[in-house]
Amino acid sequence: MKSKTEQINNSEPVVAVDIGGLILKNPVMTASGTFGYGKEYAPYIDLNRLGALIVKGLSLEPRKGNPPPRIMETPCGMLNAIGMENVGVRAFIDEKLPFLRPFDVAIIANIFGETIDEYKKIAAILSAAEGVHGLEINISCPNVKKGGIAFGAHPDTAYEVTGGVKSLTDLPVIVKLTPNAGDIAEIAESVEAAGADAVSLINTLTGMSVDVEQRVPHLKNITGGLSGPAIRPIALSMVWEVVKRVSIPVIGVGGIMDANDVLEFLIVGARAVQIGTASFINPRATLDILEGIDNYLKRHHITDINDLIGTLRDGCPTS
Amino acid sequence: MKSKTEQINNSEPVVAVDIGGLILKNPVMTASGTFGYGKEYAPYIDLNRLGALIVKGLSLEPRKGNPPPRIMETPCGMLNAIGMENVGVRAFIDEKLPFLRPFDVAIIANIFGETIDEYKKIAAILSAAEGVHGLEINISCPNVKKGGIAFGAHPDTAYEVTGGVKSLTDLPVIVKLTPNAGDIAEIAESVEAAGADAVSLINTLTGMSVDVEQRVPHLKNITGGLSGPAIRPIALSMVWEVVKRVSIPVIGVGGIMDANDVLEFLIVGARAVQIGTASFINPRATLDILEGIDNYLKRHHITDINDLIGTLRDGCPTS
Amino acid sequence: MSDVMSLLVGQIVQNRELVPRYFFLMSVKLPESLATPLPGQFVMVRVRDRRDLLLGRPFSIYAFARDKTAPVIELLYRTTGRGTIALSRLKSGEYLEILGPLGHGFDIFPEMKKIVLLAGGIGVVPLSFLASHYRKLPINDRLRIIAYLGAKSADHIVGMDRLQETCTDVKISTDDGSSGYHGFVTELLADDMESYLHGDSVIYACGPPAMMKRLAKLLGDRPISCQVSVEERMACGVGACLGCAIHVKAVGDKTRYRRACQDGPIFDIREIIWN
Amino acid sequence: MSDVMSLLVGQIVQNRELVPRYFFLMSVKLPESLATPLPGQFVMVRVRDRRDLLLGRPFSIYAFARDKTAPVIELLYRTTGRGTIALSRLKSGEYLEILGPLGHGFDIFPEMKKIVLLAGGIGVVPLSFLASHYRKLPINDRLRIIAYLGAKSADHIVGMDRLQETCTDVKISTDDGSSGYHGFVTELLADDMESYLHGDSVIYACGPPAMMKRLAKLLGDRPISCQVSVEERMACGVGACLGCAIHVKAVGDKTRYRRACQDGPIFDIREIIWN
Ligand SMILES: Cc1cc2nc3c(=O)[nH]c(=O)nc-3n(C[C@H](O)[C@H](O)[C@H](O)COP(=O)(O)OP(=O)(O)OC[C@H]3O[C@@H](n4cnc5c(N)ncnc54)[C@H](O)[C@@H]3O)c2cc1C
Ligand SMILES: Cc1cc2nc3c(=O)[nH]c(=O)nc-3n(C[C@H](O)[C@H](O)[C@H](O)COP(=O)(O)OP(=O)(O)OC[C@H]3O[C@@H](n4cnc5c(N)ncnc54)[C@H](O)[C@@H]3O)c2cc1C
Ligand SMILES: Cc1cc2nc3c(=O)[nH]c(=O)nc-3n(C[C@H](O)[C@H](O)[C@H](O)COP(=O)(O)O)c2cc1C
Ligand SMILES: Cc1cc2nc3c(=O)[nH]c(=O)nc-3n(C[C@H](O)[C@H](O)[C@H](O)COP(=O)(O)O)c2cc1C
Ligand code: FES
Ligand code: FES
Repeated sequence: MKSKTEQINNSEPVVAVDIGGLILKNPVMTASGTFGYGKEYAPYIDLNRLGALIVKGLSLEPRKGNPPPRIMETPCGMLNAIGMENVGVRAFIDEKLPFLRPFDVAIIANIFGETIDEYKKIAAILSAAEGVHGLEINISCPNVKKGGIAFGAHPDTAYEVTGGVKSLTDLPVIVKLTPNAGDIAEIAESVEAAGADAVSLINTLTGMSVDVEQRVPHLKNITGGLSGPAIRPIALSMVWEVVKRVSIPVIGVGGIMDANDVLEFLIVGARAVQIGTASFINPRATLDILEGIDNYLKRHHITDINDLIGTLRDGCPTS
Repeated sequence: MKSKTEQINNSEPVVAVDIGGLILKNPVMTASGTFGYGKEYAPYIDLNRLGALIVKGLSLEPRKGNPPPRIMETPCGMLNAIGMENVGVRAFIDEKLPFLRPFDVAIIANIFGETIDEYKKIAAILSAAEGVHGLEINISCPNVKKGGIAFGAHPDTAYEVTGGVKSLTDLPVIVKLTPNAGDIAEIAESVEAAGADAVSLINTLTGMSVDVEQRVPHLKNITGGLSGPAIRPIALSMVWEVVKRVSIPVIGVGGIMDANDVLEFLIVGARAVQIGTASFINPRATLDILEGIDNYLKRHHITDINDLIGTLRDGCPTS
Repeated sequence: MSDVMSLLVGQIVQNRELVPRYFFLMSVKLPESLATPLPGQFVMVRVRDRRDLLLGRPFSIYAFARDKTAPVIELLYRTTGRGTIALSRLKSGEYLEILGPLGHGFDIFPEMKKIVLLAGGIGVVPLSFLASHYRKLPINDRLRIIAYLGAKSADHIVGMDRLQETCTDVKISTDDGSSGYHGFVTELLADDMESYLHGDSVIYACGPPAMMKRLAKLLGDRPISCQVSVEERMACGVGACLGCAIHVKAVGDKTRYRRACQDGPIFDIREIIWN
Repeated sequence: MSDVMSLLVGQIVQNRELVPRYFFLMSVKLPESLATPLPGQFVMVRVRDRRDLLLGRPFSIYAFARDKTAPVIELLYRTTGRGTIALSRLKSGEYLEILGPLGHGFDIFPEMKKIVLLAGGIGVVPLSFLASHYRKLPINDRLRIIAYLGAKSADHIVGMDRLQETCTDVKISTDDGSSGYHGFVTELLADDMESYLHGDSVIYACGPPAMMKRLAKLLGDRPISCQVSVEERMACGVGACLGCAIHVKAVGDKTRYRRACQDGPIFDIREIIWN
């Protein structure tokens, strides 16, 4: 027995996961908007070691973004209202993608539009580009044609965007869900029906903070998106709701700071995770997390991470 | 000029507010479920100094509550799944209310039921009791007749409960809104139309946390309600949304720890606030907050707190 | 207002590592307004300004003294998570927020001749305070205090020194046999049980749930009373949040929940439903 | 892997109150792998284990030395909110998380004869480091460094001692006239402006937005270049989050945002749109 244990301890556990046909080396991705276009963090970590690299959200045309202040710290969290600043999909392909191509890492482009047509155009452009391995559709953005309510707020619009993008690409399509909708699991079911290969959740929660001395919002945009450890319990419970309702892979996002947090998501049923705000605090967060996961798997004699996913037991901790 | 400033500095600012006809000494209430039946905190603070005291949620019959563990700490927050344990409305009147009657403080009973009929019965019983000054309806509870979806999740069920209670009581009725609904402002409009005298928000957000060593949820109930500073930015932005849509008073709840936090809610437009989790951390939190508000009003030469409410300016902080 | 209870600011006098990265002994100086704690009572402890460690952590009182300058309480704690690790890093001179003493203490039976203490690991804390309390009673002369102290292994035994000062006898057991009896501390007690069933003894216990459950089984309905100090997660510590539910027997076949903080943390072992 | 940058753990050597509850001087010992910082560069500083103070706080580097044992950086900071107050409470021996040096430093013009520094309050920090950098250049002999230092009042003047060591002349202004010139520091500079317009001078400035705006107006299109260090809230410090947007002029009439962290924090004053 002892020699077997030792053997397990010495061999590296399998950590590869399958996200709708896209095989990732490991389940740790960077969250869109928190890792720039990849290059910004290249001096800090070996990008080859990531499960996937998701870039800043791309629109059809370049966007200038919101006036500052754009961010504010809150208890165990932060608000941001970047306003979707990005170089636009074409400049991304011409100026940013060449840097990323040599890396042996799955590159996933996060995209958003104001109309379904825009989403489709961006998807088509990216599908024709070499070196993009998947698309993540951000449906938290306001649908200008439907009175500015987010695509992700209603099952029907979420269905339409997903179907529209799927019809134009062969790349695996992840749909990123917003927590600011009523029943997130309902939206998840709807995008699954529309052909989504996976869902990722959660995007930021709408939040606000005020400078009481000057009686002005801390953000010029008044409200912003809340991220960071503060939202982790909410993200985890939403992932738990969604895994019970869909059969496509679910990617957990929200407030993950360390390996322990990742394990919570995996145990609840997430197939992979995204690390957002944590990279700001520690550029090496993703890799530190990978090491932590590895230690855990070895300590628990789990030889394949897929055997851990969705293994939440009933009952309560015994101490 | 100087003498006038001094005069203002020396006289006590007016802090009384009007919540649907109920005049509160000051805008600081205790949040339901976080202050017991009042007696628990009587050794720590002079209850007479509170704006209002909202007691633990009451049901028609006594409720045993959930099995433990019922609580867990999360980053800058806590999860609870008390399971609505309470003595029941009749025992409240017989055993708890007599202790509270001698105090010169507005007593508000928080109530919940599984059917509209239950809400109405509780409201009728409390309205006949001496010493209850207002009702707060918790509509976050599952409606057993409609498949267990919370009354507060849909404008129509929220309307029905509110209307039902209003038809049976002359007491001011506050409807407490849940953040786990899609569009909280829509629900607010609906309960306003049904005759609510005020709305309070937010109740806790659904959250979860997992013990990764044992792979079990930290709460026996699996999910629980998230409260504490972590949720403050979310609560504040929801209050901001709601004040723009209704004309009845809005009561801000969620993550308030100190006077600064209260001022954020007032400036955004809340007429009053409720202090929840903060009382656990410091039993005197409500009174410390009152002192902080007083200092602020004096420092800013505001003679009546009502002149501060809803005075958020556009623009951004200058430094 | 001096009889109104409130959150106190305590200053750390000493915070010493007893067993490396495991057990720590802390003494905290508190304001005069601190009520004199009874054995079995606890305090909620918070690190100042740490909003991330939101809730107070409950700790039994290990010792209390009202020295010339101010009241001082001692805590003996084990580092298990973020809160206790943060505590263990604090240095003397730093400040804590302390609420308490809270809950009910152990019932004291001055008519008894033998006081039996059963401690599992860190469970020694309230029992050690209790032993010194009994020693200060006028009945001291005829009082035998016998302590049974269980630990994982020899290097995890904590609280021995004090017990040896106050107890007539201290018996040790370790799970791995590295010191004293090899096995569970309840088995050690079981061997002596007969001698405590003559109406002149009372048992006080504190330890992990598994130990408590064994003890409950061992006692059954033998004629001896037994009080235990229980642990459950707490938010308020004062009975308001209902977070710290303990499953107990009620009238007839019924069961109900009681609050570990306000209705406890001391209960009759036979009241509790161990699961 | 030694040329890979990473989050460093620094140990506080000293954390001294210069002006009570207002200005603090901290020196931090860092690992050998710290890249040599340039004047104008900054670091993101975090208190370890403080999840409530989630984001790093940006601070300009005040001084740098690579002593026998390890590199040491000095920070000079003002307590304004939760983060800086938490920093001010740390004692020597405690640990910090430090990311940096980040951003671009000031451009150095070795051909210039007069280096003009305009500092408002805590804005002295990067300028003081810059002055000592210029003094170490071989051109030192013919170099005049003139510092204009503005503060609220005499007791809020900070950084004087170092400037007096490195500068040819240090001119003071206070808003209340309690020391030096009575008025804004930009007015003090305005009086001397003519003497700097002969192509042999460069202005470096750092201070509150109001000062910067006045300076921009004062300079207009006079023939002198001016570099400023700007402040904006930051999350990542490395150019990834786009949180630290600075409004700048772009081609034609257009404007755009640049990142204070990665594209700055040093900018040409004429590039920035002050509002
Ligand atoms: C009445 C009482 C007396 C106690 N006396 C002592 C003592 O004298 N010495 C000692 O070392 N420990 C004692 N404990 C246990 C101590 O409270 C926990 O070890 C401590 O709260 C763990 O905090 P943490 O942040 O390190 O752990 P984490 O697991 O990170 O804490 C997370 C949350 O769970 C709670 N929690 C975790 N474990 C326990 C536990 N066993 N009991 C209650 N809450 C828990 C914490 O308070 C916190 O809210 C006592 C508990 C109770 C209820
Ligand atoms: C490049 C750069 C260099 C700086 N150098 C120095 C220096 O040498 N000495 C010094 O005292 N200060 C310096 N500052 C300002 C310093 O970063 C802030 O005073 C500090 O972040 C305030 O943190 P806080 O938690 O005390 O304040 P809070 O107001 O509680 O902070 C809340 C949030 O706002 C941010 N914030 C608040 N004020 C500022 C500000 N003025 N600039 C940027 N972010 C802010 C904080 O980082 C935090 O994320 C510099 C800022 C920048 C951008
Ligand atoms: C500064 C910032 C920018 C973001 N930009 C995007 C974006 O462009 N597209 C997107 O889908 N999500 C964006 N997000 C959301 C994150 O990808 C992630 O869903 C969220 O931050 C929650 O994860 P975290 O708590 O780990 O940060 C952004 C988040 C932050 C903090
Ligand atoms: C332990 C606990 C019990 C609660 N019980 C109730 C309740 O019975 N009825 C209710 O309407 N809200 C209840 N709440 C919600 C609070 O009243 C409040 O809305 C929420 O905690 C957010 O405020 P906070 O962040 O200040 O705690 C409870 C909250 C907690 C933490
Ligand atoms: S801890 Fe709140 S009731 Fe016991
Ligand atoms: S701070 Fe993140 S881009 Fe500048």
